[in-house]
Amino acid sequence: MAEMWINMGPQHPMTHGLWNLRIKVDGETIIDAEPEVGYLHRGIEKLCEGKTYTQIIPIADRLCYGASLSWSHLYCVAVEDLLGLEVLPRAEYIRVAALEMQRIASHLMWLAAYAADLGAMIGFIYSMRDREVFIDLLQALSGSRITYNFPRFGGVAHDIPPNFERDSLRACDYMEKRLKEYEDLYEGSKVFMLRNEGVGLLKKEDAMNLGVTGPSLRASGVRYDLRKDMPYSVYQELDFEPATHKDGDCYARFKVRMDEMYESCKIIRQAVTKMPKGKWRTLAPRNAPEGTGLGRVEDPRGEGVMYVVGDGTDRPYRLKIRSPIFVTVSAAPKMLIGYKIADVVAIMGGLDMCIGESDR
Amino acid sequence: MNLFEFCYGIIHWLVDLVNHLWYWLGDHLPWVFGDFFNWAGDLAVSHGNIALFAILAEAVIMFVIALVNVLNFIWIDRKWMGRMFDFYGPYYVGYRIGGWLQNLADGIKLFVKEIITPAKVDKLGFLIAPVILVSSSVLALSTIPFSPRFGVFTSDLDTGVPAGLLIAFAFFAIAPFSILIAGWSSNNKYTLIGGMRSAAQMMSYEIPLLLCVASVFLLSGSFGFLGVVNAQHDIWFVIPLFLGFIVFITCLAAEVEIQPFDLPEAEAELVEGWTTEYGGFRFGLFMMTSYLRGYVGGALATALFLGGWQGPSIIPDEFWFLIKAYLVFLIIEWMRWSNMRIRVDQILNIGWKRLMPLAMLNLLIAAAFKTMGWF
Amino acid sequence: MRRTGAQVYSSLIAGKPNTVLYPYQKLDLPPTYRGKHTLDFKRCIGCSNCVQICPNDCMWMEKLEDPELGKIERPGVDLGRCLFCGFCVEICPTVAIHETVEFELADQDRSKLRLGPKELRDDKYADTVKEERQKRSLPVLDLSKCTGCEKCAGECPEMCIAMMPIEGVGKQKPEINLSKCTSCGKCVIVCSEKALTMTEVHESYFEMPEPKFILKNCTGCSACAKACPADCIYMMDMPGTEKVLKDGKKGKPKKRAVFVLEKCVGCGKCFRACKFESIEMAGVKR
Amino acid sequence: MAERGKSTGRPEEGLERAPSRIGEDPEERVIRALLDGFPNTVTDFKKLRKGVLRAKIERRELYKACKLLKDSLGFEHLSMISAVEYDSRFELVYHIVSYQERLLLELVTTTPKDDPSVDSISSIWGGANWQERESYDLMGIKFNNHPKLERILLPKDYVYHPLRKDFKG
Repeated sequence: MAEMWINMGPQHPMTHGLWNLRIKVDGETIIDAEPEVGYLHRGIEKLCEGKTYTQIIPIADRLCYGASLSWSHLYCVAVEDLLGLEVLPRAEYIRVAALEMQRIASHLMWLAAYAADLGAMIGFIYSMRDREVFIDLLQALSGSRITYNFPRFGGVAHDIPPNFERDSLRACDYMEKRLKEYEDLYEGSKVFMLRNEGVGLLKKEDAMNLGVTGPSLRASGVRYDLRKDMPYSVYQELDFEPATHKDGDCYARFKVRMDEMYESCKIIRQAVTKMPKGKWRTLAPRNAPEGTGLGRVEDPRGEGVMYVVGDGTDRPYRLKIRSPIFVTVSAAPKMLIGYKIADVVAIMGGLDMCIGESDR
Repeated sequence: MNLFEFCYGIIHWLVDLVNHLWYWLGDHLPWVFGDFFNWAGDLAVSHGNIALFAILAEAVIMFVIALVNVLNFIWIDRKWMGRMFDFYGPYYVGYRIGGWLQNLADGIKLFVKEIITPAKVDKLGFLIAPVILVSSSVLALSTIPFSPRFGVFTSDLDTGVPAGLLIAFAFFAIAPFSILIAGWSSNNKYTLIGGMRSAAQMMSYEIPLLLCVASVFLLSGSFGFLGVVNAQHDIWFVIPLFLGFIVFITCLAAEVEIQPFDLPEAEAELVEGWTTEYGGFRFGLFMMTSYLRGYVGGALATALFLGGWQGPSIIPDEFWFLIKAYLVFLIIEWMRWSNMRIRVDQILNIGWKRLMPLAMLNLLIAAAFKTMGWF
Repeated sequence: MRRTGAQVYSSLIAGKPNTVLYPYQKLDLPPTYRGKHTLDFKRCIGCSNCVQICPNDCMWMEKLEDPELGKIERPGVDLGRCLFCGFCVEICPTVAIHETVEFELADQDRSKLRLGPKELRDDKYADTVKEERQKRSLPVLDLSKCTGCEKCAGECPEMCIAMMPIEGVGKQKPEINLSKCTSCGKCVIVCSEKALTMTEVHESYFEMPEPKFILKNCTGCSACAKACPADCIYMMDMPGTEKVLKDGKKGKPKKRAVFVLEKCVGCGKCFRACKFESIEMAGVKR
Repeated sequence: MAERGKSTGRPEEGLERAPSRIGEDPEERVIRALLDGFPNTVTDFKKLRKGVLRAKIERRELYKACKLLKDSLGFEHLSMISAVEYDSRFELVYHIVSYQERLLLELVTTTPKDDPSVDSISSIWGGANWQERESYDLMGIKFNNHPKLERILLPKDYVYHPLRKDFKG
């Protein structure tokens, strides 16, 4: 077969959103690739310049449908840095518990999409079902299913509901049991291993150079987790290990995310049992001083950074959002070239694409 | 009494009813066309004519049964999937019969959709590909009898289509041709890749499939359904040829293009593969055909390895045959819903490097059994 | 192998469908769920804080004539644009607006999603909700009754009441530092004019802009006092500013607005009502 | 499978952190190295909190400074490039991270409004490529020697740079 360019996207089952991957194939082998993003650009950075600081929290939720809590939390971290506001200790623990629940929910959604990409409908259904457990917990906590609007400057919106500790401990036990079953389901499947091992290799140097962050970076053998290495919130008081793997292929990325879910269960357990008593919300200032604030957290997809410039009014002068997926996608050609068309879904699925945050 | 005799009797009775008119006309209008009416009546009642119409009636009956079976298959597939995935499956349409009418509703929906022919397709190929696919599958169906009495026969002593299994496999193997036509004529890169993959895959899986069938032929000494099934009177071939059965089921899954081997329509990377450009009822035909082929495959596996219609006579033979075919289908579906899709180079590796030697080994085992004189 | 067997058993034989048969089985929603809004007309003071905080501009104020409450202003919600963020509930100073667990709001007609205040009205709902925001009893000043006698300031054990002179009027008014107040109620008991009353006030999490009064621009038109939803602006005579009329008699003295900022909800209505730029509010749009 | 199950959450062999190349106090070392290399152009050094530094640099020395940071100071990761518009200048803020030392350096450079251009650093950090394209797209800052300076989020034929303050709707 002759060489040809194929547009995978903007409407394609592989894309999980609205972006376009142009690949040049020779037969079934990829010889060139070129991602194109921007189909979902909503101008959130410009939009935020016209809203007050409080009003941006629900908008920051809309950055990513899979992990909205991480983004509103990131925004609150950035603005707290700008305001110089201390967060209440109880609120920090509630935040950490909620964030890790969000991380598990996000990873389960990734697992669902990944399984569906590889053709296993059963993985999709099982993961989405188990995600529901954590979505229900977050719904009881914040009052909404997907876009929580939960963190506030210096605290959180609500106290934990009654029985929350019991329910979250139960959910963690259930999740660990289910994770073992997933490992049986995926790693016990010869087909899964055939599709994943040695596919989409990303070397350590390339991963660091191309700005790949989060689970994909840790799968390439770099042990760097912002929760551990630049702790923000109360992560330094909790006991956990960032998951790493040295291979840098699709299986490593899968494994890192699975291990992260175990670690998240551990963190949730510690957070809900160690939670101190006290207030969970304070009066937040209306106007921010002149200056800059930087928030930098470990999003489920990588390193999320927000940079807020305040000018003394109640609206931010400039809000810059660093999306981990936006940078990770630019490294896609490095992973794709040399593999087959069928590997595109495994490689791009393994990166956990979320176009809402990438295009902003 | 077999199905032919039954149809023959009914046609004969109908012809007799009508012939009263011809002979009455011949009696009362002798001066105009008397001879002609008498001749027409004699022709209608002749053996050849009635036999022809009886065979047509048989074909219609078998076709209707097959279509009802396809509806059943889709329903079973969905319910089975729901059982495995812990949800209900079809539920509301036909609530009292377990959602069975959902497939009919889907069919009606597909039927009333607009039939779109994209502007830049090759019109002839685009139109003819579904026709070839459906007709070849239905023809393969016509050769399969449900019991020694229920099938498409040509006389009351007949044993079905001569060398029926060979013909069934011949029709079964036409499909890649039509898929290649569909993929090429749709003028789309995805369909083209899908068609090419389909051709490569079917070509490489046809050989182990037929080698397994050859081992059965070797043991039974017959090419026809009745001969093969009667040879399994004492022991089903699945026991001596267990290896062959496994290889056969695997190849069947690849032939029918279901989950671990559904590369030609791989949803995630090729959108819908070679069916991407087909919409509405044409897509419905493709979907129905895939289940039809699943049914044919299940029936073939039943006849070849599972003793056909043989079983304790608590229930009629025909139902034994259907139950076994459904079981084979369920096994295939189990593979389908719990497996992932395999890559194109790996599928060819498995076909040529694993299944082919296993099929050869199976043939060797069959030959050994035959040489020992056990069969 | 045993685990696999147990999984096959639990999935295929013992497993129950997880589906919620939605229209027939209802979802189990937590009480914090954010759905359709309700509005308690009696609690609502029409301050329009909810309209200002709304990130999507989906609320508006509507003037109505109520048989019980007279001429009032109440908010309406366009559910077609609503984000269900819940800020309107959180900012409401009198906890009049709530979000219920009702989420089946879809309609064929877009205009039916615009719910005016009358459609939102549900005066009973607010009493059934357990508020998360804590209440405090605080002394609230009615300046029209106050004589400036300093008794309350002397009685307060926390020293949180300070008597501040009102410029141009020649009177004093008590200013209460609410953050230090312990709700002991001694100032209320000691007040002979009953100008101070204990009122339940809900905790607020939002810092609101405060009006800044500029005396030299004030003409005493009392537009701000009429606009204020929380009754915290009082018009007081300024002695010594009377104009001498032609017949030598003294006319009416000039008035000025006096703010009791403890009651202010920061809505900015006075700022918008003032045509003479004698009220400034930072960060509020006109 | 069982062995793989055991490795849950534990770092693999050989992944241990390499010994520090720079010295005892990495922040001091970074400051000294930058000040030694660029004595006149690097100004306003400030330690914001533990592990976070801020410095200002003139734009003509930006490429060399980044080269130094990457090659000899071990800053492997470019986190973010943000462009901020002020009344009289554009500010480009580079957040650069050292994985080994757990340092974050906020490198601020300014360009005048009439000539918004700096040297591209996408040849040093590959991750800068798309971020520079984004800054060009939304803020209109030109990056010299960029391999493919095109619009990335907005359509190719768009003429405005929407994050500038003078852009209205």
